[in-house]
Amino acid sequence: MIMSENHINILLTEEVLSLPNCQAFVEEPMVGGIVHFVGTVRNQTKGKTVERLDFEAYKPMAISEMTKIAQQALEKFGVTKIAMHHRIGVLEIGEIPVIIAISSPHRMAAFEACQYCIDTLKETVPIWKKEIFEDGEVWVSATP
Amino acid sequence: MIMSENHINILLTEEVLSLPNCQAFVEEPMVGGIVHFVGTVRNQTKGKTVERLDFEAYKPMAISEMTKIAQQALEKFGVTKIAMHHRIGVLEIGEIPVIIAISSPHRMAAFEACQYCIDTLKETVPIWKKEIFEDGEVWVSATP
Amino acid sequence: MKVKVLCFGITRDILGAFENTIELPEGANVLDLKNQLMQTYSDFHKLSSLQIAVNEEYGDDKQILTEKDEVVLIPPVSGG
Amino acid sequence: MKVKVLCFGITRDILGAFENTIELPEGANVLDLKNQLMQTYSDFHKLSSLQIAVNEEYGDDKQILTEKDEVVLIPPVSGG
Repeated sequence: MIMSENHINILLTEEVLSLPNCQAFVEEPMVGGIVHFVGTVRNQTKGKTVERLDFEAYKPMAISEMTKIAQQALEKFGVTKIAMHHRIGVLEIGEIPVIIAISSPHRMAAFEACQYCIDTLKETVPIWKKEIFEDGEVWVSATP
Repeated sequence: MIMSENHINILLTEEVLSLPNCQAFVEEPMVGGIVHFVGTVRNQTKGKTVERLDFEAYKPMAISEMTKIAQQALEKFGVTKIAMHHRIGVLEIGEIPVIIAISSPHRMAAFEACQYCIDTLKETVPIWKKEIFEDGEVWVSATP
Repeated sequence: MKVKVLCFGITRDILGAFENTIELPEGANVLDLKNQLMQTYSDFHKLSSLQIAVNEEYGDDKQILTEKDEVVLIPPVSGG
Repeated sequence: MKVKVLCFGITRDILGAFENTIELPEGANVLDLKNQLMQTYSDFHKLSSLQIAVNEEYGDDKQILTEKDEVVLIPPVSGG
């Protein structure tokens, strides 16, 4: 899928993510709708107060899996461009670990593709987060 | 629904819309996901080249109808905050007539509420757009 | 009675002005206004739909109009 | 043969290091590696799932390992 490369922007970084950068990448004159998913660090999980999250990634494979998901979404939903940015390192409450931006001539495809991308990212991309509580820490989803 | 007023931000303006402003309004420590819909002016409709769009609104009623939609979405989907911004006046290709931003503890509700808001806005809010072509202009959807 | 009628979108093109005064029988309702517009301006038959807002709310056909109401013609909307 | 195994997330806590050398019989496959880890470290039984990546792709149980492969333990992911 060499052709799709210009339509996909993948970023895995320790820096703060930029919503305007994602928006700018996916804008195109043929586009009528853009859908963004912005993940934010919640202050609680199952009623317990979270202090912060610590994300790590198996970087080369995380990038290749994110690229695969974006390519699948382009083909499956016929959308125009996809930006998928993920941050790693320690994130405080309210900070943004992930942004997925998708543009499309018609909005329904952009909504569906955006949900597909975030759902699949959470299932297959080798990134892990540790929830840090006042009294300890837990790798999310590691155990049943 | 006095209580919901702090959770809703409605804007109808001739100025350029700001995605960061919408993001900032809906951010909250209890929030885990934010979904934005950003409408953009397409360069074509049914294969015909569009030069620009001209939006007008019955302002007081457009604002009250947008507020109603946001209140319905808060109740129906249990989301946290909603920003709904619409621009009027002449917009060039690629410019942004509408942004709807929705935050929620869980992402599925934010996706559903965002689709509900843009679908309903396009059905009930008294805003009209005229497509301006090289050789004339047409009020969108006015005739079958 | 004389009712002031504001026109947006294509209805302004049909009536030729934003603000119009329409003569209606005392006690006329929204449906009466629609029927009178349809008779006077044949272009109304081309529209996909026509709603009437009374005092910033969508009015149903049976709503009675008065001279003090803000009456607005709402052709098919196309925001977003 | 000696296979270098990289550990992320909870698997690093279980093995105690990011980079580990695991002794496996010549011709061992992904399933053999999983079984040996389960036997050596009982904490692996607590995990919801364990996948093995070989050279940056998810490997299936029958994939044969060699000393040159980059082998990575992938406990349940939780990005986003």
